[in-house]
Amino acid sequence: MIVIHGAEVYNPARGHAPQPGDLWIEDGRIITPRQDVIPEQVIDARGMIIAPAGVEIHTHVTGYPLSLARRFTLSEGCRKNPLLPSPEEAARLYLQLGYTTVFDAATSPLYAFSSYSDLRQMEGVDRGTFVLAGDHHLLLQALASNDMDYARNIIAWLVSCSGGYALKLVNPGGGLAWKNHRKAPDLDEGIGIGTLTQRDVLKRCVQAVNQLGMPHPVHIHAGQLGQPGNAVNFCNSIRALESQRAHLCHIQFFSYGLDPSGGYRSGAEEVVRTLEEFPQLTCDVGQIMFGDAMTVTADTSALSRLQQGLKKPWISNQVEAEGGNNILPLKYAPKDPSNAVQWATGLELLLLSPDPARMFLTTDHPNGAPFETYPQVIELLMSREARLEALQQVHRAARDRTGLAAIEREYSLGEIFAMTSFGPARSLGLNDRGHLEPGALADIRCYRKQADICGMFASPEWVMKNGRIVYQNGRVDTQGFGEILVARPKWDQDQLPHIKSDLENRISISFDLYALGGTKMENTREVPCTSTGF
Amino acid sequence: MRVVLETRQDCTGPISLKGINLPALFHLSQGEIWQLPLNHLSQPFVLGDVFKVDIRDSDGDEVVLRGDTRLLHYCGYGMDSGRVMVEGDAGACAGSGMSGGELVIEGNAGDCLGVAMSGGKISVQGNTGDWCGAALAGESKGMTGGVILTGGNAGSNLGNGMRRGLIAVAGNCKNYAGSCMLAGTILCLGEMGAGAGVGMQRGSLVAGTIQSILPGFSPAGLADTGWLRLYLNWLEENGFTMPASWLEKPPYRFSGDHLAAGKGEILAYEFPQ
Amino acid sequence: MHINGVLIDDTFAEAFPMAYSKLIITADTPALARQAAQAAAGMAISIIGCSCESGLGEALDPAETPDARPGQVLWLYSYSAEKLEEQLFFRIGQAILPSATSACFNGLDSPLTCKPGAKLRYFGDGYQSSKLLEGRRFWRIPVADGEFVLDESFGIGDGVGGGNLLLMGTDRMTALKAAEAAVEAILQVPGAVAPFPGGICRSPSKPKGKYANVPASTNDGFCPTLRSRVETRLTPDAHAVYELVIDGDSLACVSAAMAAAIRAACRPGIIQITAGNYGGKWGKYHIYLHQILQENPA
Amino acid sequence: MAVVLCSDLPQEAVPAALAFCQQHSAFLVTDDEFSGSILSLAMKEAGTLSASLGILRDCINRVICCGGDILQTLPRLEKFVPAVNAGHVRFLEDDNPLAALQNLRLETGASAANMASNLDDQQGLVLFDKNWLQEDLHIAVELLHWLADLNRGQRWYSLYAAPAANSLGICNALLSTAGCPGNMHVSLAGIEYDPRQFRLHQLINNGWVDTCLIAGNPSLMPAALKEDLKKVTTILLSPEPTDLKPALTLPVARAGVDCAGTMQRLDQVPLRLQPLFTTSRVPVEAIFNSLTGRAAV
Repeated sequence: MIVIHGAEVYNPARGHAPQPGDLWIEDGRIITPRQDVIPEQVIDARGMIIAPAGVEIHTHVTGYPLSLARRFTLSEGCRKNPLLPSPEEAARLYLQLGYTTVFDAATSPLYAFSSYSDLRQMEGVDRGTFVLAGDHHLLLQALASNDMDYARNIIAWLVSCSGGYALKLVNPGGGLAWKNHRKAPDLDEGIGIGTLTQRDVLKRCVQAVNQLGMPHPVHIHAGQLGQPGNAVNFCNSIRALESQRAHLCHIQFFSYGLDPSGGYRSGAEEVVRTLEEFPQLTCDVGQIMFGDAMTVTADTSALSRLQQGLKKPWISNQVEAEGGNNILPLKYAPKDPSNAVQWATGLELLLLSPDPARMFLTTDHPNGAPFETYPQVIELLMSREARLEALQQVHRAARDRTGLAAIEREYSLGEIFAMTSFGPARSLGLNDRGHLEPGALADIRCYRKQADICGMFASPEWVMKNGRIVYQNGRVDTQGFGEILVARPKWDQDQLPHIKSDLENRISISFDLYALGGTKMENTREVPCTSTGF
Repeated sequence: MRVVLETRQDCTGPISLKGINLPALFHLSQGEIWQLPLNHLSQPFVLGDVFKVDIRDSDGDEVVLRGDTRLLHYCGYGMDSGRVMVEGDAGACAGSGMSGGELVIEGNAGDCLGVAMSGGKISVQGNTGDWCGAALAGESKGMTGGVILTGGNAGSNLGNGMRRGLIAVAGNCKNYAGSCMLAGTILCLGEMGAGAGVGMQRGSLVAGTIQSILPGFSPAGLADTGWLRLYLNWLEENGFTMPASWLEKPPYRFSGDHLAAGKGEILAYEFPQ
Repeated sequence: MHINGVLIDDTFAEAFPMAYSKLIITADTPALARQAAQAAAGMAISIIGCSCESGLGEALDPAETPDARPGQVLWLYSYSAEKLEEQLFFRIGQAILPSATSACFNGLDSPLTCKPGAKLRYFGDGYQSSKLLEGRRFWRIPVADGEFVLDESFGIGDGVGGGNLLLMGTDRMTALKAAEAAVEAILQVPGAVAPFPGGICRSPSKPKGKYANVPASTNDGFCPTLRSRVETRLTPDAHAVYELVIDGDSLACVSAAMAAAIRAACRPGIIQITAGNYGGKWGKYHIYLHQILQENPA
Repeated sequence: MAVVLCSDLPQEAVPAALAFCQQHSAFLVTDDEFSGSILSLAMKEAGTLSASLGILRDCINRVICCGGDILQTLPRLEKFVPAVNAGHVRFLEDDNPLAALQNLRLETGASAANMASNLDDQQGLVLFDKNWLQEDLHIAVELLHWLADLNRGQRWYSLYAAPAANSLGICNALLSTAGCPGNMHVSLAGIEYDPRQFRLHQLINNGWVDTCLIAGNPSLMPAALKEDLKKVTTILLSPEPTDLKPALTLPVARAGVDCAGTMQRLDQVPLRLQPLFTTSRVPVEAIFNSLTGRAAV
């Protein structure tokens, strides 16, 4: 039994204001304070800030695409590249930032074993991965024939056999179009299988996943990523979900207006206004920060467009019956007008969004910036002064073509914790974390109160996982902690021969070896699905 | 001041001098030098375990390495001033990252001599290994300034990715001299191996004889270029003896590599027809 | 003071600070190098008319030039560094670049430099390239007999211009012979230049004149034909005057050259040697003839 | 000490070997450098397009094989790529691959058109193997540049026909655990990567190592390297006897026969192999783990 004494406790489940009081912990969980016993250990936390540990909802730290990306950073001392830490290092670095739950955003089922072997190495944090299926041939085929029962089974089977936690859609149909030398389909354009459109795929997949009762709804990467003027299409995509629950990822890359010059301007207001109509949606922002970045995405259409503009080497790997893995190194420059607008748009989205528990901070690591820049972003959110100073350092397009300069809002600490812990945990369906109510996991971060916001968030005083301090004074202890979180939605075993014959017609690998190949995953925890029937 | 570091008899195995700025030794006492940490692969040592240290007054500032110097790697790593003298063979990566001063190697030098150097002068009386004046592994930019003079032969990938500066070799060099060169000058009085200048964007390769010309290069006739006279004259002043034939007739010029920027040139006095 | 019976006037020459640079022009043969240098020196007679004064220096052996070819030294003087850069650009581009087999190098180490090569390189139309040797950048401009190589930067020195002597003779031929001997003596002094044709000027000038837009006009006091109309500076038996104008890389150099010139010019038939000044109001340096003769013994 | 990971090992061996190297400050190298350092460095410079075999099987109608031995390396090639069977295959063989590739790049426009006639949906595959790369980075870079040129017209994919069972798996596992594909010095202070200094023959000839621990069957090693190995003490952890004469041999289990293991296919798709028999042999990673554990005590 441990008591954390004397701190300012932020419990996002009870609003944004701090509460004084002691926090009691037993067997790795938070309990109601007891009067009748003497605790074994009292942690003196006077002058400290206590909050639930961070929950990362969208990052890229595992799997085959990351191996490809590492090929692009080979040089002496390559291990120190903050963009591409090894999975083991990534887990450490997240712990040092106060995050104890990390979700990798994409696994291609065919390469699922690569992701699993990387996840295994991420000791110290709870982690999981989302399964890519926006271009999965079997799924699209089922959706095209409007056989929703079969589509649900395929989704459930794909997520289970890949060891995933949720379903991810990346510009549905875009990969298929690229393989066939076509431009990526618009929302209401046929994707090349029957009369199926991207709108249909989004709508039906979201419906199917919600019917399966998976803990995290569909994780959506929409169409037209990175194109000036794509905010219109994005808002239409949001409406296409028809008020169903879903998560939209790195929406900064979809929130651009079209400047009369043909370049970027911010479309943040329009996007935020549209999101307000649909309170069941959650988003993460995908903030960019200036400096080196590495594009790691399954969206071949968007990346090939970028690559043709930059004329830089890229690695593009197409996966049979699925999407692709694409890698392109990038650098965001403060004096580049496009990059400056992108940077300001992300901040604008965060600042305009009224509910921090629905719009989360991510950098789409390593696409926008390494996750180690979170403290810097938080500082920009919490201090208008810092924001205006930063605005002076970047191209004036950030002032002229976005509304950032006029925004006066400053996030409070409580809002930051809601944004980085409570919101993502709730969106992920993890009710046991992101707050400090009795029964919650004792995943806690502790900061020493100070004026330097960036410095405070960059170096927590200590971080606790399951009631044990795993990071303190620069030392990380990851041994034996953390589980791989999986969802295993129910699916009809009778459909197996059907799926098997369909799949074997499409791929070059035997069904038995597909995805994890029947490997028993170790050290997993299944988060239950709450299906309410179809 | 003259600091002499002489290896002890019982010294075996490779020793990395990375992390020791040799010119900075002039500001240290004998005891302080003795206590400097050394990297013997990864086991920690101090300098005094491996070297006898002798400090003498002299006219110029000079660090002398002597004894069994064959396995001393990273001699003169990152040096920016002064003079470092290796009385014998040097190991790998000598003079890598140096930005000034002078490094003299009386014997042969190992691989990766002067990798990523940005200034200063390296003179080798014997041969040099592969990747002399080249880029760090995985980087595209090689040496960005300075001079490397070699009395003997050079290995392969001489001046790979070189951006600026001069490498002169009195003997022959192996394959892929000037590969992926960005600019600069490589001069080889003897024979240059195959694949010379592959992927070069700008810059000049000068060879007495060249083994083969890649298809990315096109013949551009005899070239009596003034800059070459300038360089040859400068090299003669720095102790190189030019073959008589070089001064009599102009070299043949090939421009390329057309598969890169194509602004480079190979000047050869003899080449396969 | 008299030397060989020639009266040396106790006066001073008025000299001015000038910026100068030293060019080393090389070519395949000494004649080609000299020709290129001469072309570049063309009409750089007086700063009054062309903002530049120049003169050829010594011919160089291959061992003395940067590219081991025969060379020729050329000195250029102008009144400011900016003007000099303009003249270098103009003269290298117009005269030296077109000269067969030529190359043009800087011959003066100086902390102050100008970069005519940085502009001249555009003659290469994008095909120019450069070489950097020991911190010195050379531009390679493709031309039809190979490449024109020139230094990017040229050193600029603080020189002295306007050192002058006036030789009065009993007749034209006598005065001229003395002047020619004097020029020969001047050119023996390293760094000294006599910019006028053959080093000799027959039209000494004074600043301004009767007409408003004339910067300089004939120095009437020395014109024999004006003897009765103006206040003459001529002695009754003097019938011809030649002026020697000397630029040099230092005051000492100009003084030495002037002293050598006086000694060489003191021949029979020369009556008086004097120097031009404007009352000491214009020039920074005053070179007293008697003083320099003492300082530079024969 | 140097640890050599041979490419018939399953990728599970990698983290164990890495931990062992870290404890002993050892060099870690692989026997197939082409799938590791050389190809990685070349990809960094030129990029590449690749695809899994199912796509190649379905939509490739032209194949270029760089190196004549490719059919020996991949005897079942036509199963994967039917275009080979249909005769739409061209073999590039040359004594001087670099010059041949430069020629190809110079005429890329023409050759791409020849290769893929005029149909828009034509897609090609370039397969290359170790013989063609001939131990050199420049050839690999030139090859990938040529592919990038080809890709400006039609779409051309590429695959490296690795000569051993799991070259690509070892390489990818190293990339994700260590951040670099072999040629590294692993110590508690961190990992130092240098594909030039830390090649096995350099390590031996420069006197950086005195012992080599070879894990797996070193059949892929060039003869010259085997000669070099005679200069140092060798310890072999191999499933079968080899022509090396090591100071010590420990027989180990073979993935897919005595133990489970993950190997990667030509297109880097991971395959889980299950054991056929139950034997007393232990997998390599178990040996590494116990060696690491013992030293810790």
